[in-house]
Amino acid sequence: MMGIQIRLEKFTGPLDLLLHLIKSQEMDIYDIRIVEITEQYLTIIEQMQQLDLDIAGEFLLMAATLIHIKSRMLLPISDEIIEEEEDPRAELVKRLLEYQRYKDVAEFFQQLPQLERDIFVGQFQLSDFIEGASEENEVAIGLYQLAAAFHQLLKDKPPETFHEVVRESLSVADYIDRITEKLLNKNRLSFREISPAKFSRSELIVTFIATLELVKMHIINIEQVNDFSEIWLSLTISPEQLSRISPQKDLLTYG
Amino acid sequence: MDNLRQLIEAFIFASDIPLSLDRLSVLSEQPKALIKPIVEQLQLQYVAAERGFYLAEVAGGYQFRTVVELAPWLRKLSKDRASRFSRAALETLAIIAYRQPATRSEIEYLRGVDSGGVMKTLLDKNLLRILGKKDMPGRPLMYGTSRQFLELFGLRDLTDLPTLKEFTALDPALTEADPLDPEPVE
Amino acid sequence: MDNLRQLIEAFIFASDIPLSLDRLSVLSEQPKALIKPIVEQLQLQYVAAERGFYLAEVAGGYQFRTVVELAPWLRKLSKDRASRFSRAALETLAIIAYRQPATRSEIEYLRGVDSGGVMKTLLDKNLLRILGKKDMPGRPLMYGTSRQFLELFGLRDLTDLPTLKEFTALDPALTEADPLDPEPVE
Repeated sequence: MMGIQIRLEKFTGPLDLLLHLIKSQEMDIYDIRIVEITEQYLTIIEQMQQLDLDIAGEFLLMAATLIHIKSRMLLPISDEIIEEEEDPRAELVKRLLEYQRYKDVAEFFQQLPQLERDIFVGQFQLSDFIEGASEENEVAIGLYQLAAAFHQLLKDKPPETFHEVVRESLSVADYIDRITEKLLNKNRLSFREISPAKFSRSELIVTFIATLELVKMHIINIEQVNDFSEIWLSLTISPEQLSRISPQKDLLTYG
Repeated sequence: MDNLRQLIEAFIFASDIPLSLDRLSVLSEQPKALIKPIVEQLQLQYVAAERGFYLAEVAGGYQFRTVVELAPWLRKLSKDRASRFSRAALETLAIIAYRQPATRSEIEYLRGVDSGGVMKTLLDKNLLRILGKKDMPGRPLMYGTSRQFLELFGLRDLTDLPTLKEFTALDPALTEADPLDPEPVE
Repeated sequence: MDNLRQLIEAFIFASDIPLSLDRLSVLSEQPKALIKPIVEQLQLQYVAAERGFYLAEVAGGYQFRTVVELAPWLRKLSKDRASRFSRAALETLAIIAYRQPATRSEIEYLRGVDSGGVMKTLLDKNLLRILGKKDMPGRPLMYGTSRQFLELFGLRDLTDLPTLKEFTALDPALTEADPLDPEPVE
């Protein structure tokens, strides 16, 4: 072995590793000794048997590139095509130089005074001191934030049959009955309790609409402490009143 | 001594909670006896120079605060920030952008909370528009995004919205969690 | 006049983002021509008085920031010291800062590695933003740096960055960012 002990994690990618080898062997980047460097590169790759596969794939791709360049360098150059024939290393050299440049920029960024590492701004919170200035936590938004928000919502609750929200077979009125019945036995129920996991999406929706209708009819109260936290339902009227109110259900526009 | 004054000032400025003399002493590695007069001097300086903020003594510590008289002006700071939204507004806008035409109940289903207030705010800001009534029981209103929405996000049209596929491609771990690939509706 | 100075100072102090002259003008209901000299005077005052913070011009606006010399001390205030960036993240930022608008495949070609994860982290930290879609087959998303990127490194704008030329010790011929001919090797 050549006594090169290298940990691949130290490198951000194959170009980084290659640059390191070229420098440590004191090679001229414009005249890379391709046979030597390929050999070293492959030795290092072999040492990493237990690499993260994704990373390994990229390092292996570079190995293949090196071997390809090496074989092209070894081919006898035919006279006819010599004019068009570029140095097989040219593309690699260009990429290395280009990469080196951004590596330098990255190092420059590293040295710049960074906010919250070297430099700090005031932590004054306007809303803490001035009434009327308080607002929900605001987020700066762009396209990414928009897409991310939608993605998150879908992840939380994938809606397949979104457009046929209310099936005729499910009656909001029926669900209103079910919910109030449950609430008669227990004063306070979470939305989760009235919509068991086995519910289909349509059933969930109808339950939700029924809940909203009940709120509108001032039969129940719903409360939620935080966004996305549990929604609690409680009766606002007595059971006796409830029986008198039920005819109102007929006014519902749902089936 | 002057450098210590500078350091104390910076500590108080950069801290998110009021700093007590004890804490300032620990942070600056200087005895409290040295720090106390400096803090008092700072308090006087800010008031005397009629700066926009002053060094307040609160909750057993010190903290810079804006002067009380300016409150009516400062309140304006939290308004009219076109590119800043509450989480609720962002979510609602996101659903409508990707799902339009969308009804209020569809939006509320996805968000899991009442969204009437947020939708009204977005309508007031002209970011949403009403597309008509949906052909279903109750004839609910259908909402879509407006021209101002496109302008705000620098989009030529709705097809410029990142598709979820492109979005999840950034994070391979998420791809499997999401079987959907809804292209934005035009 | 002095009151306006006080108001400007309070606005800048109380805002969580740098305030531009335009914004200050709207907030204070005074012409920019009146505000500019006040801001400049404030900048001088803070430096001259050797305060713990100064009025920095950053990301197209003005913001109070602690003086850089105090960094080693102030770091004691911050709880998570892990707010440092990985080399992968800095490389990706470097490429996007200089080549924007840049597509993911361009970035990956230049870095030689998959960069989706890093880019997502940078997007989540609001250091990058999506600029739209590129007019080419597949319409890939284009990325650029954000205002927060400027704030992170205390830059007034992108022209504050050294030119790439200044980094090219290796090859004086490579002065400008070359157009990338080949699409990434995948």
